[in-house]
Amino acid sequence: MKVVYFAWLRERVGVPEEDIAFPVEVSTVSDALNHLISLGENYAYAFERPSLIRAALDRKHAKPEAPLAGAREIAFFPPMTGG
Amino acid sequence: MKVVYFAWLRERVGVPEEDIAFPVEVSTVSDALNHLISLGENYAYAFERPSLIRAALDRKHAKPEAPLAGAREIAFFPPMTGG
Amino acid sequence: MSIPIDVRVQAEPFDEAAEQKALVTGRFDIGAVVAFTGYCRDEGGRLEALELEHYPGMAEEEITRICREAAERWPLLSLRVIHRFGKIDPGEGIVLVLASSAHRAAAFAGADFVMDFLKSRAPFWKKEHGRGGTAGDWVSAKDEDENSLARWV
Amino acid sequence: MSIPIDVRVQAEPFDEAAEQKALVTGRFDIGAVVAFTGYCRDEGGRLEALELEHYPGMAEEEITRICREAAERWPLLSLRVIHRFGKIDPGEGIVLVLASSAHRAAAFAGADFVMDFLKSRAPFWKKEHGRGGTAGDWVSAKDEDENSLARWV
Repeated sequence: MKVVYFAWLRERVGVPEEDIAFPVEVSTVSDALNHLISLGENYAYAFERPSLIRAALDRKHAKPEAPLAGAREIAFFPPMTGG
Repeated sequence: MKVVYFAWLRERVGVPEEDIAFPVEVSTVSDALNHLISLGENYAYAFERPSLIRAALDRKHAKPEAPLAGAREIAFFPPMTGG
Repeated sequence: MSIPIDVRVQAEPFDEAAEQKALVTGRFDIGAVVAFTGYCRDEGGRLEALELEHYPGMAEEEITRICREAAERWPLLSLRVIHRFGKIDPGEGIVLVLASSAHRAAAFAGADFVMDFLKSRAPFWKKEHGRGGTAGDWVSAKDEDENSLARWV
Repeated sequence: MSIPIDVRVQAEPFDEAAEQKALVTGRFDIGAVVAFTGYCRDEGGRLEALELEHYPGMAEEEITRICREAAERWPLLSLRVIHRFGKIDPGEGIVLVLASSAHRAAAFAGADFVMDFLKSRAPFWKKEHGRGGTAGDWVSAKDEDENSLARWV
């Protein structure tokens, strides 16, 4: 699955995007986030405050409990500050 | 005292402005309006629905009970429709 | 606090872009500008033009009073209002209100407030000219404009 | 009813005047346009520039969804939004929202609503660049932006 990061989350993870093969038991946005944290210190640092993390599935805002099934791209980013 | 009229009130009275020497007992905006009504049919027609008449004293909105004392110009007009 | 308040009542068309540019050029504290433009509609093809009568002197003074009131209520950085009089064709601008602030909420509220009060308090009157030279009727004031003022008390 | 919704995400500066002209030219049913422009402030001289990162694709789609929602809530005639990304200097425009309607209330509400949701829902992130090349910090989201959304429920 394609995983993309933005803003300080991207800086902390160290790459703007990557392909990750999530284990079969990873079925929700929240599961994906927890799996990423297990991948290394840069991920643990990036996701250290889950309340500040927002996510999107295939370019639509997604809640932590949203299922990954069928999605091709998951994005993680901080609260938005546009406008 | 200078009296000015606007919009359909001006059209009904027949002049845009005039000088009127109000009797001494005319002391408020409401008194002035009633005095004008007594001056002729064009005035009676113009002021036939007092609830639709607005007034200003020296270019400031004035209520019916506002005293004329000290004012140099009184204006009568319909509800405003600018903007 | 006193902010720049610029009020003009004129027969000529106005240039929204030039007015907004004049408002913001050289200022780096303005974060938000709300520009309201009121246009002359043709009412489904029925109207040839609007004619606006105004009370010279009082029109400028009353709009300025409304702007001062807005500046007291919200942290605005500047206000600019242009209101036209005379004959105005469908598609042409009638009124322009510009409100600037550091943040968007005050700019929206300031422009909205000024337009609401301007509609019911500024001495302008609209007469309709129908297609084919039919005699014009004076536009009646709308209850909803008066009711709209109740939002601000 | 489907209305024209035009959303653009671009690095280039925008021209408010040209955008508003494009919105109203040839239309005689539009009585009101509210134009919101968000500018880059220098924060009292502290800022050299803002840098805006965005999520390509989702940015346009999310703003379009917000516009469609606004068009369902109010009798709007058209909506146009331009949001810039990349480096933006103090005094330059960051975002432009144009809402048109027959009457002013819908135009104000539509532009206000779109800006509110855009602030908290459109995938853009601001980084500050300080004077003298100091390393930039990411701007934190404001609670007041989230709270502002509560006005619309």
